[in-house]
Amino acid sequence: MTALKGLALPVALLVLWQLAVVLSGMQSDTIAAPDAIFAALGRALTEPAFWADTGDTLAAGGMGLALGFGLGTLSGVLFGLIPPVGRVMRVTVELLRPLPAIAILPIALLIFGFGYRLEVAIVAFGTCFPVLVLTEAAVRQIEPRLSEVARALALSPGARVRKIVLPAVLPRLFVALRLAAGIGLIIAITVEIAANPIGLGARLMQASNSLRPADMYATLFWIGAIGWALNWGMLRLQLWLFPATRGAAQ
Amino acid sequence: MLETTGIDATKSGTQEVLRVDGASVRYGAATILDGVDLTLNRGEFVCVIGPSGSGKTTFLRLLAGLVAPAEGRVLFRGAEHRAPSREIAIVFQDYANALLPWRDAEGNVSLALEAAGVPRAERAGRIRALLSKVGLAGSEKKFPSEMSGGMQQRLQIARCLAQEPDVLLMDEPFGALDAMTRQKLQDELLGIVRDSNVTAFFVTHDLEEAIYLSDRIVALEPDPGQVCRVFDVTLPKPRNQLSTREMPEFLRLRRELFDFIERFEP
Amino acid sequence: MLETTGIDATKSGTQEVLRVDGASVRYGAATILDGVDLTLNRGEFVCVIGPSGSGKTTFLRLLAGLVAPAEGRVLFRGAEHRAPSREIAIVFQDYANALLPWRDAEGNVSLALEAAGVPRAERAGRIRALLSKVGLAGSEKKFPSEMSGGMQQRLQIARCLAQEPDVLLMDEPFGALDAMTRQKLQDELLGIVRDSNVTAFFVTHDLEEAIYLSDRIVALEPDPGQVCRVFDVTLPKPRNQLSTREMPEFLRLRRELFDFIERFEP
Amino acid sequence: MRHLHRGLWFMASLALLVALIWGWQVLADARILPRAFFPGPDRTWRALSRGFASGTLVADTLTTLRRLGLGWVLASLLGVGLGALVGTSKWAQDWVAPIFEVLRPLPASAIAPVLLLFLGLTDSMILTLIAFGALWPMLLTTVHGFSNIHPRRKEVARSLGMGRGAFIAKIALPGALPDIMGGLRLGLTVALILVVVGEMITVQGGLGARILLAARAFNAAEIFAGVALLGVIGLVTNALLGLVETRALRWQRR
Amino acid sequence: QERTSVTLLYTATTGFMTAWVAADQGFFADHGVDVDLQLAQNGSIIVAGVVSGSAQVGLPTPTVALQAIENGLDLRTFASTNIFPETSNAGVVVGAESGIEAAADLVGKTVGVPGIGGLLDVTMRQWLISQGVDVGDVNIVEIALPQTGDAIRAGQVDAVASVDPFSSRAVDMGVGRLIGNYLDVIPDGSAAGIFVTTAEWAEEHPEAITGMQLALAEAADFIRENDAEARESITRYTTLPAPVVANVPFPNLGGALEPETSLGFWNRLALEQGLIYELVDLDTFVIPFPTE
Ligand SMILES: Nc1ncnc2c1ncn2[C@@H]1O[C@H](COP(=O)(O)OP(=O)(O)OP(=O)(O)O)[C@@H](O)[C@H]1O
Ligand SMILES: Nc1ncnc2c1ncn2[C@@H]1O[C@H](COP(=O)(O)OP(=O)(O)OP(=O)(O)O)[C@@H](O)[C@H]1O
Ligand SMILES: [Mg+2]
Ligand SMILES: [Mg+2]
Repeated sequence: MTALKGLALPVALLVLWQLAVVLSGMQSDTIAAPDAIFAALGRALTEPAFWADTGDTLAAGGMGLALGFGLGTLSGVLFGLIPPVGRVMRVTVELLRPLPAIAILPIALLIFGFGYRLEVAIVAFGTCFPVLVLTEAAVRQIEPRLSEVARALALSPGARVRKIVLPAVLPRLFVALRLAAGIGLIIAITVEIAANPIGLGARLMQASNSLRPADMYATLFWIGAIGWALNWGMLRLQLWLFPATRGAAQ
Repeated sequence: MLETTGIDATKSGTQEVLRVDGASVRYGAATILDGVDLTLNRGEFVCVIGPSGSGKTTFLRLLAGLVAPAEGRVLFRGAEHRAPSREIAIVFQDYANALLPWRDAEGNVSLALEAAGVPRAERAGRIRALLSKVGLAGSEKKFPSEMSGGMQQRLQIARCLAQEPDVLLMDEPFGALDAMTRQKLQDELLGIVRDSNVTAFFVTHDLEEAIYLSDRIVALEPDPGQVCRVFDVTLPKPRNQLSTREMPEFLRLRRELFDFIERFEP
Repeated sequence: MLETTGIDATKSGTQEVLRVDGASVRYGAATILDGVDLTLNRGEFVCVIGPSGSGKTTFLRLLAGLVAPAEGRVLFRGAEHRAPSREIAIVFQDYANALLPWRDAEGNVSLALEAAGVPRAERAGRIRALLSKVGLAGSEKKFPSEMSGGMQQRLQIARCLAQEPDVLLMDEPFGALDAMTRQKLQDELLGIVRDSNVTAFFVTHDLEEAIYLSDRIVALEPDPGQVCRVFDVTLPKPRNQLSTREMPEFLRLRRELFDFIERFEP
Repeated sequence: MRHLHRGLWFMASLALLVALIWGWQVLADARILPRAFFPGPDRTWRALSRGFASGTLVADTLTTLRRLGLGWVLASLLGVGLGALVGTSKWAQDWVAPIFEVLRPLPASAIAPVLLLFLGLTDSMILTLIAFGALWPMLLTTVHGFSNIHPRRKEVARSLGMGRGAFIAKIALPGALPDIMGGLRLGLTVALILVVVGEMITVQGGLGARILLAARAFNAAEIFAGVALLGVIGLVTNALLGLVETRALRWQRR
Repeated sequence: QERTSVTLLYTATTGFMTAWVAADQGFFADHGVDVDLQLAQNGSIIVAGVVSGSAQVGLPTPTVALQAIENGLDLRTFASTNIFPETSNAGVVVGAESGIEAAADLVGKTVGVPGIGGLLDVTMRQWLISQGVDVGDVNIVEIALPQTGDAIRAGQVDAVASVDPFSSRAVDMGVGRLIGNYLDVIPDGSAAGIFVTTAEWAEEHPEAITGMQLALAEAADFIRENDAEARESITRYTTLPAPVVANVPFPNLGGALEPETSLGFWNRLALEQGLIYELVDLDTFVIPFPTE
């Protein structure tokens, strides 16, 4: 039932779109009607090359995300736990953090060339800093009483991170991961659109360059579907990982 | 083992565990504790009373090493003591925040055992024993959010006992408990202190509780917090909920404490 | 104004405010309260006692309209009552969570006035009066995180009084207070109930407190929670901290309650 | 005392940055980094001062700043507003939230061609791009903040008879503020990225267009100059936001 | 004979068809070079791909390569793809009802180009200058070529410096009209695209370069004789719809580079428009075809 409600609005929009295209009798190199798009998507789904492109984007984006998220959490936890480190790195991080990943593309291209390495590097750069900031904030906001409990029990730094810090920040780390996954996908696709001749972004660009708008929107929809599935999967994971949230209803 | 300020530590005699020397605590510009002195000896039970906001919790945090004195010193076994140690267990006043919401009762007690490096195989048994000691048998799998206030506080006490500390600092630990549970836990606590020769520092606002438990009662005066009187409790041991509370000495002390504290009516 | 179960509400006589009819509360499969009956009349002071985990807090939440009964009904002024109302103020047991940490003391009290639509100009004066009534004059600008436990609880009480409610539901409100502050607030509370004809429902684990305050004491039995006895308190009013507590009737009741509660030793 | 403390840390942090830049210069001088695409700080600085002297860099910076500010404010209002709606309304959660979940992962840069079609090579196209892309962090964190409000506070609101508006304004929003502030910061970062992407797509002035043209001409010093300016813009805007945050979250310090 | 592997970066422009045909028909392989053709998303990244080693050979436009050299990248070129004059429809497309008739009417208007600083852009500017228009009075913006028709219809731009198939399509749709072929300003014989590699790679693989040069010459001959096979290659590499490809006119095929004839015009143009600050030494840049 809930799922149906969720579908209502998107479906209504699609119908409107189809009607608009049909009624205006539009012929264009950049706009296509939903029925043509779904037909194109159906065709693409039977092509091995389409799945290879999907695999490329997911692999490059995934590796970049893993690297960026790993670096981000590690340094975030470190910065949060040992405030002096965070403070000393502050200006450097604040200067590097907002740098648009896409602005370093020209330079990264000269260094890494095309292929996985380029994409992994840029996705890692783009996801690392948001994760760092969120993790550091989450670590700082741990209930101070819990930190005192950890100190009173003289937990080793490792145990402190494993038993107090991580469980306390995990829910927020998950928000960070979901966000970073979204950002990672965006960056991966953007890199592919702008330069890297692999993956779904390149397919999108090729479709647009060779005047196949239906293919272009089909790819766009597919990217949206992937992002959505990613997010959905992570929500499941969260419920499975944190059974302790079940008592929070009271 | 009654009140003594002996500094000399010999095996058989009074053995100094914690000592506060003219310590002051400030938060920003506000002075919360001003020039406090106190010595806690091994196996001794000291209660702290004082009006709300007089600095009892702050005093406890000072002993725990959770706040550093702006002046003076805190010595633990003769050495300056600035960070908490596993030998000193703390029962916090705000129990709700001191428990890990993502661990159930067992898991919360287990935390202390894990910290002490107790092998996994041993833990289960000890956890069960501790939980039943504080009357939580049967609630092993409950998460803090599924427990009543009193149950949460008892869970925190169980975790502190799991630490097998030398010093037990408790901040109004029985504040959320009903009279019966409270009396039962008071006796349980006295037994533990006696058997394992633990030093207990106990914040309470219940005067009768203070008398029943203590070897010594420290009274704090507010604005800024200062030790303004120390009462020695010479009631015989072991104590008994019915007979001890009826002794003339008990009633005398109760009256004395009451008169004392009445001066600070807000 | 003593215990009556009269349903008929006439202006001069006993006037029923809240009524619980055979209500049960469940959390999932667990039955917490089972077939509870109670009637609260206007201006009446009812205390609830019972061992830890017996369902006192749950009972209060039921009266507040915060949980719905799985069976039976709760009536507020004769009408089914399923959602909280501004006329019913609640002092929560976990005061730390019930305050807004981003508002200072003034701001927290102000919240109730804002909700009631009190014009800005009036608020400041009323806030100051309320804060000094609970002994927090001078702490107007402190944030909850800068207050001791007792101060936070008093702040919550001030906010509830600001609501000018018809019914005051309090969950161990004085649990974190020292004896003196506690006695002062007890008298303050009795005065408020008398003057404004408020109905008070008061959860406590302090038997003497229950006797001192009540017109009626409800004792809860655990597993599952049930009203197992009601004690009428016929001590004269106004009450006095010294003389009332020495009356034979007081001592008799105390013994009776104690014997009652002892049955549930965990 | 506390201010002095903070100032010292800031200086230390700045010193670290200077040391890093100096290390870069050393590497560049030693020709360990290829000169053609790794100009040292000296050449970057020269490109910067040349740009400032001619005034074009100032104009581009101001253009980027204006777009960034407008786009970010737009995204914040939308994000926090929609987040509050979804966070407090069962209805919105059922009917509207799913479409957010579908739209969110769409790469903003990929919808740029569609936006171009409807809005042309205009400021409003860049602003819409920013709003669409930077909205999500704020929306997500707001929803998260709202859903993490302690149940006791909801009960307080109910027992005080607060309406939805008062609940949002007095309890939910301030309570979710730490989360929202995090979202605002993140949104600012995303907005900066999208300003650059938008400017690169439209080539309508601004630092993004400048970097793009420099990249096409293989002028590495100018790329670095542009990137350095972007870094400074990010640093300064974030510091301003940080000031607002410490003020707004005063109560959190314990 | 030792074999060399080469990755070759191209964009989907029909001008590059000699390379496609040489690969499809095995001419490269015949000369000991295994060529792997790789599509680049846009022309501006081709040089970067070559410099970073992702590809050994790329097909940029001459102006791009000259700018790269100006900025310290050491490049070599060994062949041209196609040469001017262009056979296909290229031209400034304006709205069908816009009333713009000549270059002078573009003053104060917005003109779209596929890439600012790119070949079409600088040439269009040169055309404007040759028609007596001050370039500063025209607002030049970037648009993607596939949007030629849509952008004009939506009023985003008043004109587009476009090429086929996009310009024909805009005209066929009734959206636009051609007002002149700006590519006319380019002297005949100038290269439209060139085969570029790094100096380092060129020095290490002289025989591979010779091999590719010979293969390209063979491919040009082949295209002149075998129309159908050539169009097949175009369909494969541009992924354009087959009916579109059937109507595409073949470009003027290039091959050997003469420094002054092929690149001299671009060298001076780049200097005049401030893309480079001094003329590039073309004799070092160009590796001539083997003299048989
Ligand atoms: N973080 C803080 N910042 C500023 N003042 C503080 C802070 N913590 C406590 N105080 C102040 O210190 C004084 C003593 O607080 P403390 O918590 O030690 O009192 P207490 O004796 O434990 O009171 P209670 O019995 O109510 O728990 C109070 O006046 C309080 O306002
Ligand atoms: N959210 C919940 N889910 C499951 N069980 C709960 C929940 N909340 C309370 N309980 C259970 O309900 C019972 C009664 O709890 P309640 O908080 O009403 O007790 P109480 O009488 O107020 O105890 P105390 O004096 O310790 O505060 C307890 O056994 C507790 O474990
Ligand atoms: Mg305290
Ligand atoms: Mg309770």
